[in-house]
Amino acid sequence: MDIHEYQSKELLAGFGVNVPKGGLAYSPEQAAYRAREIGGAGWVVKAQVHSGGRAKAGGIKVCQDEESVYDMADSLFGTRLQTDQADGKGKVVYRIYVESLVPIAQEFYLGFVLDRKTEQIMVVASKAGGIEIEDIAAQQPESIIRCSVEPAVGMQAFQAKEVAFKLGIDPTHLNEAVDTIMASYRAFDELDATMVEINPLAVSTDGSLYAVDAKMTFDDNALYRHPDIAELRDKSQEDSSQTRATDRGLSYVGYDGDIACIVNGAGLAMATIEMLRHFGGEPSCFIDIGGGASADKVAKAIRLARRNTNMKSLLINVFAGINHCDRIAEGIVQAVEADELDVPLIVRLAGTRVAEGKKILSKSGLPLVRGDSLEEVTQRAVTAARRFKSVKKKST
Amino acid sequence: MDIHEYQSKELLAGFGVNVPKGGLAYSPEQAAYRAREIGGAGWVVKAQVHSGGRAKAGGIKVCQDEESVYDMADSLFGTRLQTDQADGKGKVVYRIYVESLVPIAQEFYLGFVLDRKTEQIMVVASKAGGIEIEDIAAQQPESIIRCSVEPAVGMQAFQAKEVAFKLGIDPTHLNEAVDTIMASYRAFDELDATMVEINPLAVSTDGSLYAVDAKMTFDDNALYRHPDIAELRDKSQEDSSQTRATDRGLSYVGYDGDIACIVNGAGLAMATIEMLRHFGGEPSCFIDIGGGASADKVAKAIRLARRNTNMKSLLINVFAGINHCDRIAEGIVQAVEADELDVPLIVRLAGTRVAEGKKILSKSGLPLVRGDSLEEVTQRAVTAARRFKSVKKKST
Amino acid sequence: MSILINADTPVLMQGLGSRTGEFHCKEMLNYGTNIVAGVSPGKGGQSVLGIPLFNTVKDAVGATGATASMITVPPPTAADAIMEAADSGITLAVSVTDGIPAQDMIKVKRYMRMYRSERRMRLIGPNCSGIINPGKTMLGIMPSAIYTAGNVGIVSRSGTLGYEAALQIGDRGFGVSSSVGIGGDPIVGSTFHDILQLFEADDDTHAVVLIGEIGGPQEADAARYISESMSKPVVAYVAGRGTRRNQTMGHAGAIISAFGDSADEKQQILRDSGAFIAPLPCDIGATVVAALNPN
Amino acid sequence: MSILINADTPVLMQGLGSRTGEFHCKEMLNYGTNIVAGVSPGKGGQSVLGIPLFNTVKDAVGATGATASMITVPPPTAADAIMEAADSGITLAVSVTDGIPAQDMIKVKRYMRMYRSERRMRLIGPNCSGIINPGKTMLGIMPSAIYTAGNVGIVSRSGTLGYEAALQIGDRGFGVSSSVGIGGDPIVGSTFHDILQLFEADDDTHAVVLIGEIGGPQEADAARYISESMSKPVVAYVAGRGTRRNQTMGHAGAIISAFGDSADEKQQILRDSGAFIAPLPCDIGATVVAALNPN
Repeated sequence: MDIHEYQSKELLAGFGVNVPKGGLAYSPEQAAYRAREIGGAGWVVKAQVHSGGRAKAGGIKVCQDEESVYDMADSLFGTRLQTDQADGKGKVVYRIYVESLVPIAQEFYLGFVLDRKTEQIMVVASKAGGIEIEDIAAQQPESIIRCSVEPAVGMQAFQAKEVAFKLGIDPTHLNEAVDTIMASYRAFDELDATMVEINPLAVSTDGSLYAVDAKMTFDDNALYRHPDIAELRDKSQEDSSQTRATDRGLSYVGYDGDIACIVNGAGLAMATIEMLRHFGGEPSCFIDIGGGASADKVAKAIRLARRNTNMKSLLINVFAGINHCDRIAEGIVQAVEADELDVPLIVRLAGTRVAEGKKILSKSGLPLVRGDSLEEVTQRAVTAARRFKSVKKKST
Repeated sequence: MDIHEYQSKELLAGFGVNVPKGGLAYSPEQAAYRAREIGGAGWVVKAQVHSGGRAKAGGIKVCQDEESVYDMADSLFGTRLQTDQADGKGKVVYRIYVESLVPIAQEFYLGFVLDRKTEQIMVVASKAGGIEIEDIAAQQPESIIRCSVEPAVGMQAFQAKEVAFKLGIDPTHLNEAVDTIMASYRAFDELDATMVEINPLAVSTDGSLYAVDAKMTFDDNALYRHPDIAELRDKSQEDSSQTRATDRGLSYVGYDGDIACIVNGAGLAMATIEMLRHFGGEPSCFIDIGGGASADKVAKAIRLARRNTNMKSLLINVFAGINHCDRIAEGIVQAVEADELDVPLIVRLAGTRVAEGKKILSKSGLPLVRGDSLEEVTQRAVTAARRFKSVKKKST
Repeated sequence: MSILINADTPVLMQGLGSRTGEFHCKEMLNYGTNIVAGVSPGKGGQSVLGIPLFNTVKDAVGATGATASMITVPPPTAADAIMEAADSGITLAVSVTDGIPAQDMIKVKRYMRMYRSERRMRLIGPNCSGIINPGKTMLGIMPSAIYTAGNVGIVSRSGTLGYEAALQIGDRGFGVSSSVGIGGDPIVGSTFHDILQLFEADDDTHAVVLIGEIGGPQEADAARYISESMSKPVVAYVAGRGTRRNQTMGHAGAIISAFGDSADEKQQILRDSGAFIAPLPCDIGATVVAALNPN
Repeated sequence: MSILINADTPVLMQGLGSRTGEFHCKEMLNYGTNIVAGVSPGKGGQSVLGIPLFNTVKDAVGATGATASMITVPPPTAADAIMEAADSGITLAVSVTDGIPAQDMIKVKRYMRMYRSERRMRLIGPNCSGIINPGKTMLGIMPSAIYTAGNVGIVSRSGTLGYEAALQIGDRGFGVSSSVGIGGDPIVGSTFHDILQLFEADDDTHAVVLIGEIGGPQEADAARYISESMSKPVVAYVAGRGTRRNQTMGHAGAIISAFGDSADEKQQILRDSGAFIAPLPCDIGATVVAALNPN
């Protein structure tokens, strides 16, 4: 789960990371008020969206007076920020963070991720702070400092010290830097984060160390033990179909094509996409019903898929292990009988209780295309979508 | 460092251990008031002293009305409680804990210590709760359950569950028992304890689990990171010479004999005691000046030794490594010149700067017996004490 | 033979006290798995489906001699259940639970390493479909009916793609020696490398199907083993080609990390190791046939 | 030879930036120890007593090739300093610091075990007097003048009793090959057992003096090794006879635990192992003479 910059900073500050003074605003008036409250001679107005690359997309601006804070906030609220990292639609700005401007003398990158090779926590740092880690990796790979931390013993002060010295941090800031690195590690560890990124970590011209931007993501599986963090979920930053999916225990990924797909399992989802593309098709969405789905859940997945108005065919491809094909079939019948489909429906059932499932589908008399292999159904889904498109075009 | 029962309970309660309702009192009036405050129909009045075996020594009493709470408290305040475990002088009662009486259905022993063999935390438990673990070990060794916890991963719920099942705790209390065991482990771990003991851990007749008595001791070396625990030190429970020693960076152990000893290092202290006893002597105290002692600290050690009025001879036995014999000698001269000794002084200096040290002693002209070997000086200290005693006897 | 478990292996189930546990137990019993005990704290002395329940794994192992465990407890207690098995003399555990926090699994792996290698438990999963040795036994949650006995080993991170492979192999008249789902989580107990070693040593396995995914170092590690030590043909398919960067595909294991381990790269690494590549997921069966009949 | 360190071993000092560090450095330099570097974070580039200072142990090792470290930093940072040495290619470290929390040392030992045995650092101490190889080199804080070179090895938990042993051996015309103070804390890096193994393999050592104490399992462990594997005579003295139960003697290591490991018991176990027992602390020298001249 992603959270906003201001939330990440608040969490990190709780562990002892030094962050600039700032305040959240839901309106331009509040933004201007925040600037006054914070004081000083300069502020940064920052769109709070769940995406990196906000500066390039115009979501971050330095302002020298309250009026420009107001104007900047006014121009941002409600817009869709089209960052490199967001998908095509961008992210709508509902919250703005106004922050004291830190005059920066030196910028660093500092990040923490799980290294799946060693199963340790990898600390990544670079002198080339302020730009994306991918760009650092592409442009100045030699500047990247890596330090592997064994979670069973935790990060040691000497490791933080080594990172700080390699970054070339001045000895006068050594203790601050060590404290910041150790605190960020503790935040990663204690909050079940999957990523902590401070970029830039900056030394200000008056010689203090600040987390000028910060980003945290969390292990969804561990949210049950961090209810305070689970509460930070901001549904306004999600695709609304994704939100609905999550709320129904489904997993949803949106695409730009026209074939809606309902599958079970991430592996089968990936394989199905690949097959669709192989046959020249493109999905509109993927909905994963997971394991042990009820008929009701399947029906919900179908209703969710239909929200996408681009859909030209609906493919249901379930290889049941702990799922039961009869329940899947019941769900299909339930959803389609309640609300007739106007696009072709292609169904493949395999695995547990497949005979029972097929019988239910046959008995229902629903108009649907069936297939027994992955190849068959994906090809048929692509063909059906193409045909439906041309029929529609003719009819209009 | 030891703390009182009520303090241990407060700490353990902070980790989630269930303790009976109670309140501290410094006077009989306050004790009676506490009983009223707590309410109910029965209370336990408990002398708060740093020693086990309080019940046998009359320090714990069940009272059925406020008047007997008052009377019991009145009879305890200011007395010296002579427990099995305290040294000869007993411990003075300055604080009394009044606690709600828990009607006990079942009692268990639960303890946590560092196992030096495996360097893991050993959980020790027994169905034979309510008596000392030494007595359990002697009388019902087969009842003792051991569970070793690897500190790098911490105690796991399944381990606590195994202990609970082995104790025969009823499944209805399983979760409570697991929580109590896990909480006590966390307290041990997070507070740098060297011992946590809940005895008895009791199931009350109304079916709740309570830590009816609790005891914690802490790693002195780690107190610097637990200032809140360091503050719990109760000097009234220490030998006053020991308190003075600690406050001066010295280590003090009191004995019942008449030869005061100043040494450096625990090993040399033990060897010196053994030699004194071998020659028929008995120490009055041992003061360890540690490493790198200043002349001033040595002088303080001598003044501390002289507080013991039983002293018949004073032995200074220093084998200097990081100590300097010249500083030791200066300290001796400083202390004895300021305040003449009326008992024989026996000095052995060896190791770093021994020549310089001996020169200072010679030049001082102080009346002292010298020796170069451990054997010589201990024998001379014993002889001198014996002679001093007989001279004194004659002169009186 | 076949790998990891045979028809006689005495199996216990942690979590048999629950509905899910009971369901899987029934499926496995129907397939012939030798389930001798269940563990359900507080229900010791009771029984489910005729299987006696115990309070702790140690009690169950002591009373029944179980050596393998099927663990179906929910995420918050799953890590503890795995560690309990590891501490109680179980030599093989399958954890099917989906949704165990990554840090719990890191702890579990550290915990298991405390034991000397000769008494260290082997863990399959979590978030996996388990093990099936067709016609013999099953310690898993797969649709057993699709498996026919034969000489092709299957090892897959994805459960469903493992089934897909078994179906395609069966459709072409071949069968499966053992199929192992190792699970899709970032931290798993056993890797491709571990299972390939077992297949290499198993006389009943003549070829192996490996089904990889984007993300993680496992496929590269497997490729090294294949090129250095495998004498048997390996057929490989890697799922997730064309997946958007930083886009989870339903489970945390399928994230393309910042340091580049895409499906295309993995496919190339496996090809270089000498594996037969199934270019599309529907090609697995045909590639197996080609690998077994090189000319 | 002699054990652990020789005159050429390049030594660095962690904590050389402090007064204590400088004092010990001077003593060791005077004795001939080959000190090549100091570590003092933030003072990299400066020097003390002509010894260059570095910010990190890795920097110092990289620039000077140091393989041993003398660690004299205060208790709150001592554990970190030991782990830094272990991570930086140091093969032998001596920690003299008194007052390190027991849990810190537990963590240090877990940390050191993460490295493969061939690159795992050996730690002597903490709270120990270190190592002296008379006439050659010293990595410790002992009064070097009392040591004469010879063929008796000394290993002691107590610092002062190690000196006492050296003095008594010298007084009887014998000398010391190596003397090692392993420290009095409950958790130490190297045990009697570890050092006895080194003495057993050292040609220059003909007999070993072992000075134990009440508390802890080390003496029993040593006794097992002596009876099973030592060919050289061992002279043993155990301090703390007649000590009151649960009475600390100035450091945490000297507590008689609830499970009975008194000095008398230890003396008996060592006697049973075949060691020559010095009944009193003043008998160590005479017992060495007897052990070396059995008839």
